[in-house]
Amino acid sequence: MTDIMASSFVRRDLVAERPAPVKTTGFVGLLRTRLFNSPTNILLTIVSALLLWFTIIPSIRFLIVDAVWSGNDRGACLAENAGFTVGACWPYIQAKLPQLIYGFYPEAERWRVNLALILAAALLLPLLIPRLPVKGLNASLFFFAFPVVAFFLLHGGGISGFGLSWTAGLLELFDDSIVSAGHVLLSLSKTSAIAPLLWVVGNLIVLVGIAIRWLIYPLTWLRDQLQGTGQSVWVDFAITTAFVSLIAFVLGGGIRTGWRALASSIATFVAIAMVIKLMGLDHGGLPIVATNLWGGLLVTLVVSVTGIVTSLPIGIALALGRRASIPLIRIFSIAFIEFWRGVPLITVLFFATYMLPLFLPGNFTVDGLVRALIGIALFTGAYQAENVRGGLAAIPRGQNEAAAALGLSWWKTTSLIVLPQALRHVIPNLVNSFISLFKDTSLVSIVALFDLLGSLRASFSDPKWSTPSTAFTGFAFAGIIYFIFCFGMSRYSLFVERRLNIHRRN
Amino acid sequence: MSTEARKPPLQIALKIRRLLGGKAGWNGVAVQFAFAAVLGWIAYEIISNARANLENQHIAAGFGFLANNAGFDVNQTLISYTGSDTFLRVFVVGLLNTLVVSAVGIVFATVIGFIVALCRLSPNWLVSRIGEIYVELIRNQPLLFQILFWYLAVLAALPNPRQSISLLGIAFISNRGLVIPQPIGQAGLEPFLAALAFGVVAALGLRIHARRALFLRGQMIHIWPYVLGLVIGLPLVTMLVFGLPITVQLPQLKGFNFAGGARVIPEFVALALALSTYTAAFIAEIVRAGIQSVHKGQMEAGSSLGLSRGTTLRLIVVPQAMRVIVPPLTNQYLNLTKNSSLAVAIGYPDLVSVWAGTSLSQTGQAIEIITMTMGVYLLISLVTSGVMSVYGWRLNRSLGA
Amino acid sequence: ADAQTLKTIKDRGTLSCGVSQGLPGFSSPDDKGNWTGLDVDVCRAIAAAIFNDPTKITFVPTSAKDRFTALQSGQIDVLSRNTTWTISRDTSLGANFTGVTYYDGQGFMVKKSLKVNSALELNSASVCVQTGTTTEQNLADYFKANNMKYEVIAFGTNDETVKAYEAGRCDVFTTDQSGLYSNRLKLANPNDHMVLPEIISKEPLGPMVRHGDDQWFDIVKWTLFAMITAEELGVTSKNVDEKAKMENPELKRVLGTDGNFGEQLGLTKDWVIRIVKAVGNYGEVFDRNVGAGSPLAINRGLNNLWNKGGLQYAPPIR
Amino acid sequence: MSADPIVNISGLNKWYGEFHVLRDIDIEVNKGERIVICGPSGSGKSTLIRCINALEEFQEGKIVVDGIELGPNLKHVDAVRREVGMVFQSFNLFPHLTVLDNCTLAPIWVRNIPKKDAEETAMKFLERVKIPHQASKFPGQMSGGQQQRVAIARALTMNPKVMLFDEPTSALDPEMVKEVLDTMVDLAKEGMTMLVVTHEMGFAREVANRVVFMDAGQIIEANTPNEFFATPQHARTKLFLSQILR
Amino acid sequence: MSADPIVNISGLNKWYGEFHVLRDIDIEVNKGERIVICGPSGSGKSTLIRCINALEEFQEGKIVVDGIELGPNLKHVDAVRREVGMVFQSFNLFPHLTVLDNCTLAPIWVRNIPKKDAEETAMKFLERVKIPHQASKFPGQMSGGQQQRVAIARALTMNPKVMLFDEPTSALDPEMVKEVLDTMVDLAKEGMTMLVVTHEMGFAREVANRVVFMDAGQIIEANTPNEFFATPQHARTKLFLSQILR
Ligand SMILES: Nc1ncnc2c1ncn2[C@@H]1O[C@H](COP(=O)(O)OP(=O)(O)OP(=O)(O)O)[C@@H](O)[C@H]1O
Ligand SMILES: Nc1ncnc2c1ncn2[C@@H]1O[C@H](COP(=O)(O)OP(=O)(O)OP(=O)(O)O)[C@@H](O)[C@H]1O
Ligand SMILES: [Mg+2]
Ligand SMILES: [Mg+2]
Repeated sequence: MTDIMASSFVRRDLVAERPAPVKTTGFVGLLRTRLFNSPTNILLTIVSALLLWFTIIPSIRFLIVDAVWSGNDRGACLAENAGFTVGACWPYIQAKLPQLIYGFYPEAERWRVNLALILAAALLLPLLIPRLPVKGLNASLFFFAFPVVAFFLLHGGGISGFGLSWTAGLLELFDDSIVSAGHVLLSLSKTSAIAPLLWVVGNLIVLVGIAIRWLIYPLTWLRDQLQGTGQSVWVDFAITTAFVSLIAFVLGGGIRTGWRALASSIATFVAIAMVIKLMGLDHGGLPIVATNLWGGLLVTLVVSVTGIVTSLPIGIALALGRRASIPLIRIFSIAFIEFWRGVPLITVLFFATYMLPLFLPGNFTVDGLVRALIGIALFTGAYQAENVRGGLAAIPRGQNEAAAALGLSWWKTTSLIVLPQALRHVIPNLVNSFISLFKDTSLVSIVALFDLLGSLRASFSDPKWSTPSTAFTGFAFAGIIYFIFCFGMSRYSLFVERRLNIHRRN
Repeated sequence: MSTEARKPPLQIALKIRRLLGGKAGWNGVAVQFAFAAVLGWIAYEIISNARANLENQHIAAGFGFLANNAGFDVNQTLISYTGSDTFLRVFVVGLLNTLVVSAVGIVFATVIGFIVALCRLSPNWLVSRIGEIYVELIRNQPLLFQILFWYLAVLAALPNPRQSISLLGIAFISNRGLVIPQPIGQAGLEPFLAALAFGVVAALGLRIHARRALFLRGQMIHIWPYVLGLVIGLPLVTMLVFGLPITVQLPQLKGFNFAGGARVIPEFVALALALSTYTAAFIAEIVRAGIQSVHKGQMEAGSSLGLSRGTTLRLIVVPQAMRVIVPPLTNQYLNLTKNSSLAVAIGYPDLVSVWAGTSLSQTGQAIEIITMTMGVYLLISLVTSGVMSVYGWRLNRSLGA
Repeated sequence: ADAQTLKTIKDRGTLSCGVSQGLPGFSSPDDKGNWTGLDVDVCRAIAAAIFNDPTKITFVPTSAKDRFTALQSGQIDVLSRNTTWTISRDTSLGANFTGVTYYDGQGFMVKKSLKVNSALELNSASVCVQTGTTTEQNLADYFKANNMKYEVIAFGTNDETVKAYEAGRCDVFTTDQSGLYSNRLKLANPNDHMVLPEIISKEPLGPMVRHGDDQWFDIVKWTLFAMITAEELGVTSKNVDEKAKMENPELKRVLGTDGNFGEQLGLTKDWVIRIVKAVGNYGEVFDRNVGAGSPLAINRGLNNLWNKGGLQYAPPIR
Repeated sequence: MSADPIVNISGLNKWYGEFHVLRDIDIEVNKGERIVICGPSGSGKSTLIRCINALEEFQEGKIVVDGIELGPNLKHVDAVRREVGMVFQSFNLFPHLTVLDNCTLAPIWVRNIPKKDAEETAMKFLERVKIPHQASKFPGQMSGGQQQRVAIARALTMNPKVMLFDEPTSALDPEMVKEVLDTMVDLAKEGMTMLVVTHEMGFAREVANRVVFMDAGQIIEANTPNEFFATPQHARTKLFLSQILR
Repeated sequence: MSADPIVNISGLNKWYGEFHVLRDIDIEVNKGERIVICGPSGSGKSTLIRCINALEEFQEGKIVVDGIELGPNLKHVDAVRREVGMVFQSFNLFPHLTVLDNCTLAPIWVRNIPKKDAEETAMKFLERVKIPHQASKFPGQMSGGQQQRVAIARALTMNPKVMLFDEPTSALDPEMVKEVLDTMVDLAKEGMTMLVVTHEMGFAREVANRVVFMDAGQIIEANTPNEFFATPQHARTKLFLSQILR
C-alpha cells in the first residue's frame, strides 16, 4: 500500500467497488453464532430448551398422543373404556363444533353465516394485501356496504321503505321530542319561580316544533302515500336515487364536470338495487334469526370486528377532542375517556342490559347484541383515545405549521398530515387494544349471548359428554382458535409497522 | 432609534374569548353552544324516559341491605371477618383483596414487561427471540386460560398439607398455600413505626438539603452517617425503650390444615402470577414502542462515553421513553386491575367474586351492588391515572421545553 | 303491564324463559344445540300449555348474578333455574316461587383416602364451593352450628370447582346432591370419591315469577301440578290420547273433557293434554333428564310421588 | 414609497407573555422586491416572518398582505396563507408522503386542482429545483439540501405571490448550502417577491434589494446591500458584521 | 513516520449490505496529532469516524486504538470507548439530565468516580468551555452553541486520549460556530489528539497537522494544510476545494 505516513499522499488509482465478503453460515454456524456464542447464551439456550421440553412434550401428549379421536358419547373418552389415561377428547369437539361456531343459529340457515364469513374474507383479504389495486372501492365496500349486507344476511328481514321514508321517520322523531320538551317546560311553568320565562321558552319551543312539523309535512305526506302503494320500496328507492344523484351532479360541478359524480352515484344505487332484489329485501327478505340465537365464533367475530372497526374512529375523535382548545369539548372528552376507561366492561354491559331500557323511550328496545356492541365500542374507544393521544404528542409542531403555511385548514391538516403520522407511531399499542378486545368478547355472556367461550362452557354441562378431560379439551381447542386470530393480528401489525415506517429509515 | 420594551396591552376581550371559545374564538363558543344543546337534549331524553319507565316498573332501590348479616365466609381476609359480619364489611374485604392482588400484579408486570422489552430489543439473536416468543405466546392467549393454567400448575406442583415442605420448621409450603409465622403487634409497635417514619422523612429532607447545597454553593455534604443513624439507630433506640414491636406466632399442622400463622393462598399466587405475566406481555410491546421512539443518537452517545448497553438503557433511553410509555402504561395498569376480577375462576375472593358475585345473588340488590362496584373501580382508576399523569407531567417538565 | 303477562306472551308469540347457563340435567344445550333438562322441560310445558307448541320459547341463559334482575326487569317471564325457595327471595325480591320441581339438599363429597365417614369429622377442612349460591350460607351455618373451623374456596363456575377439588386444593366438595352426582362424572376416578351421608340443608328448587300477576302465577304453578297429577294418574306422553277417551271421572276432569279449569286459568280446555304430549308427565321428565334414563342416574328419592315415599304432591285438579 | 406594496406592516408589536419580542416594526415590501433580514440570534427575525404568515399572533399594529388585512378572521388568514409561501429552517416536509405527494397535497386539497394537473405542475417545479428524478422518494431518503429544495418546490406549487424563507440554509452541510442558494437566486431572478432571513451575506449581496438588520425586536438599520455592507451606520450593525464576515 | 501511533487503521473495508462504503482505508494517527477529514457528502467520513469508536462494525481490516484492537470482543470495545471521546453533529445531549449530570454520568458509572469528585471535574471542564454558570440547566434550555460546548465538555470529562468530532458545527448558526471552533482551537493548542470531520477550512488551516480528503469511501489525498489548500494534487480534490471555498 502507499505510504500513508508520509505527510503527503495522493491516491492515483481509485479502489474499485467490490462485493461484501460472504459470511459463512449454515446450520451449525447458525447454532454456534446465535445460540452458543457466549456462556450466558449457552445457559439461556439450555434453559429455554428445558422450558420448551416441559411445555411442548406434555402438550403434544395431551393433544395428539393420548387423545381419543372418535366416539359417540362420553363413554369413548373414559379411561376404563379406552384402556389408557385419556388426553384430549376430540369427538366431543366434533359433536359440539357446530355450536362452537354458530351457537344456536338454526341449522337450515347456517349457509347464511358461511356466506357472510366468505364475503367478509373476500373483502378483507385484498384490503390487507398492500399490492392489490382499488383500495378505495374495496374499503368502502368493506366498511359501508358489507355491514348492511351482513346485517340482512345474518339477521334477516326486509325493508319497508327507503331513504325518503327513513328521513321522514327520523325528522318526525326529532320533532316529537322537541314538542314534548316544550310541553314539559310549559307544565313546569305552572309551579316554578321563573314561570313566565319558562312559559315563553316553552311556547317558543313548541312553536318551533310545530313549524318544523309543517315544514316536513310534504315529506311525511309523501311517505304515507308511498306506504299505500304496493311497491313502496321501489318507488321510494327511485325517488331517493333521483334526488341523491341530482345533488351529486350539482355538487360535482353541474353540466361541466358533474357527470362523473352522477355516474358513480347511479352506479352505487344500481348496486344497492341489485342487493335489494337479490336478497328480496323488498318483500320481507330472509327469515329472521333473532340475535339471541347467534353464538359461538360467529358472535366473537361479529363483536370483535365491529368493536375494532368502530373503536378507532371513536378513539381518534376523543383524542382530538381531548387536545381541542374549545373548553367544553375538551372537558367532555376527558370525562368521557376517564369514565369509560375506569369502569369494568362487565359492569358496563350489565348496565347496558338492565339499565339502558330504562333510559330509552318505553316502546323502544335495543337488541341485546347491539347494546353489547355499543358498550364495547365506547369502552374500547376510550382506550384507543389514549393510545392515539400518545401518537399525537409525538408529532412535531413544525408539521402543523408547514401545513398551515400551505393554507390547509385544521381538518385537512389533521386528517392528511397529523393523523397518518400519529397512528403509525402507536401501531403496537393499537394492536394491543385490538387483541384485548378480541378476547374480552366473552364478557357478552352477561347479555345472555354465548360467544366462543360461552358456548364452550355451556357445552361442558351436557351430561352426555362430561368426562375428566372434557374441560381441558375445550380450553385447548378454544385456546388454539384464539391464538390463531390474535397471532394473525399481531404478525400482520408487525408487517404493517415495518412497511409504514420505511420512510423513517434512511 | 431604540424602542423601550413595554408591557403588553391587556386585551381583556380577546382573553375572555379565548377562555370561552379556545383558539376558534366566537366560532368556538358557537360550537360549544351547539354541543351543549345536543348534550342537553340527550340528557333530557334520558331523564324523561327514565322517569316514565321507573314509574311503570316497580323497581325499589336502597342500601339498607348493607347492614345485614352476610352469612358466608371468605378465604382470604386482610381485616378480620367472619360470616356474621355485615355486607358492608364483605365489600371492604373484597376491595382490599382486589387492591392487594392488583398492586402486586402491577409491580411484577412492570418489572417483567420492561425486562421482556429489553430482551426483544437486544442485539443478541437468542435473547431477542425469547422476548418475541414470550410476547406472542402470552399476549395471544385469553387471560382466563392462563389463570387456570397457573392455578392448576401451582396446585400440581405442591404436596398436600400432611406432606408439606417445611422451611426451617417455621414456614410450610403445601397446596393450601405458604404458611409463615404471623407477626403480632405489641405495645412497642406504634413508637417503632413512628420512629421509622420520622427517620425516613428526615433522611429525605437531608438529601434535598445536600443537593441544594451542592448546586447553590458547590459544597459537598456527606449525609450517609446521619441517614444510617436516622433510619436504623432511631428505631433501635425506641425498641430498647418501649420493648419489642412484634412477636411471632408459629403455624402448626392440626387436622387437615395449619392453624396459626399467616398464609399466602395458592389462588393469590396463581392470580398474581397470571396477571403479571399476561400484562407484562402488553407492557413489553408498549415499552418497545417507547424505546424505539427515542432517538438513536442517544444510545450512540451513551456507548461512545463508554457506558455499557444496560447502563445506557437504564439511565438514558428508558427515562426518555417514559413520556411515550406512560399513557398506554396507565391503560395496562387499569386493565390489570379490572382483569383481576377473573379471580372468581380460581376462587380468589376479590371484589367481583364476593361482592358482585356472592353478595349480589344473596341479596338480589343488583343495581345497588353493580353501581357500587362500578364506582369503586372508577375511583381506583381515577387515582391510578391521576398518579400516572402527575408522573407524566413531571417527566415532561424535566424533559423541558 | 304487570298484570298482563299472558297477553304479552301471546302477542309476542314466544315465552321468554330464564334458564341457567349450563347445569347438567337441568339445562344444557345438547349436540344439536337444543336446550335440554328438567328446568327446560318445565318451560316447554308452559309454552305447550299456552301455544300448544313447546318450541315457542326464547331461552335466556342467566347467571347466578343477573337472574333476579332479569326477572324483575321483565327480560324473562319465568325463571326456571334451579333456584332455592327461601322466604327472603319470596318477599324482598318481588318474586314468587310457584312450586318445587326438584327437592334437593346440600351434601359433601370427599376422597375416600381421607378416611372420613361423617361430615362432623371435617373440622379445619378446606371446602370447594361454587360462588353465589345458598350453598355458601348453608356451609357457614353448618360448620358454625357444629363448632368446626373450615376454609372456603368459592369458584365462579362448576367445572373450575371440580378441577380444583380434583387437584387437591380442598378436602371437600360441596353442592346440592344432584350436583354431586353430575360432577362425579367429571372425575378421573369416580370410585375414589364418596358422598357423605349428611344432608345439611333443604333445597327446594322451583320456578319463579314476578309479583303482581296472579293469573300468570297460577298458570306456572298449575303447569307443574298438572305434570305431577299426570304421573299420579299414569298419563304419559304415549298414552295420553287413549286416556283422554277413557271414562274415568278424574281423568276427564284433568284432561279437560269435563269442566273448564283450563279456561279459568286463561288457557284452553285441553291444557293438560298439551303439556303431557309435549314433555310428558313429571316422572317422564325426571327420568329423561336426571333419572335412570340419563347419564346422571339419580334416584327418585324425595322426588318420588307422595304415595311412593317421596314428597311430590299436587293439589287436586277439581 | 412605492405605489405597489404587496406586504405592508405598520406599528407591529408583539409580546410573548411579558416579553416584548417585536417593537414598532414598520416595513413595506413592493412587488418583486427581495429583502434579506439579518441580525443576532433571538432578535425576532423568525417571529417577524412568522407573523406575516399568521403562524404567530400579534397584539398591536397592522399587517396587510396583498390587500388583505390579517386579524382574528380565519377566512382572511387562510386567504393570506394561500398567497404566501414559506420555507422553514428544518424543512418540515411531511415524512409519510413521497416528494411528489408533498408537492401535490396543497394544490389538490386547497385549490381543488385535479390530481393529474397538480402532479404535472409539481413535476415542473421539481425540475426547476433540479430533482425531478427523486419524485417518488420519501423525504427521509434524501439529503438535507435536496429536502430543502423539495420544500421550496412545495411552496412554489401553490403559486404564491410572496415567498418567506426562514434561515433556509442553516441546517445544511456547507456543500448543500450552495444547491439551495442557487435555487433561490434563480427564483429571485425571475422576479419573485421574497423575504429571506439568512446570514449568507454572499446571497444578500447578489440578489437583495434591501438588507434589514434587526436587534432586540426592532429594525435597527435598512439599506441597499452595497451601502449596508460598505458603510454600516449603527454601532450594533458594525459589531455584527465584523463577527459574521470574520 | 512517528514511533507513537495512537490510532492505527489498516486495510479497513466496510459494507452496508452490498454497498461498499469504506475501501482500503489506511491511516495512522500519532499522539497529539490533529487531523481534519473532509470530502463530499456521502463519502464515508462519518462512517470512518464511527468505526474508530466501534459505533459501526466493519468487515475487513484492523483498527488498533491505544494498543487495543477492536473486534467482536465487547471488553475491548468498551476499553476503546473509554479512551476515545466523541462529539456528534447533533450534540446528542441527554435531554432529561441537567448539564452537570450529563457531564458526570459517564465518570460515575464507567470510572466509578465518587459523585463529588466527578462533579468537581465536570465543573472544571464546563469552565473550560465557558459555561460553568449553566451547570444546573437542562440542555433544552440552551442555545445550540452552548449545547455543542456541553457535548465537548461531556466528552472531555472521561479524559480521553483521542477526541473524534463529527461535523461539530454544521448544525449551528454562524455566530455559534465561532464559539465552538474557539473551544476546539483551545483544545488543540493543549495538544489533544483530534480527528475532526469538518468543512470549516479556516479551522483546518489554523490547527490541523494533516488534512485528509475522502471520496467514494477512500482516501484520495492527505497533506499538510498549507500544501493541501495551496497545491491540491488530485482532480477530485481541486473540484471539491473550488466548491467549498467558492
Ligand atoms: N414561544 C415563545 N415563548 C416565549 N419566548 C419566545 C417564544 N418563541 C421565541 N421566543 C423568544 O423570542 C425571541 C425572538 O425569537 P426568534 O425566534 O424570532 O429569534 P430569531 O431572530 O429568529 O433568532 P435565531 O436567529 O436564533 O433564529 C427570542 O429571544 C426567543 O427566546
Ligand atoms: N445505515 C446505513 N445503511 C446503508 N447505507 C448507509 C447507512 N448509513 C450511511 N449509509 C451510506 O453510506 C455512505 C457514507 O455515509 P457517511 O454518513 O459516512 O457519509 P459522510 O461522508 O459523513 O457524509 P456527510 O457529509 O453527508 O455526513 C452514504 O452514501 C450513506 O448513504
Ligand atoms: Mg430564527
Ligand atoms: Mg457525516
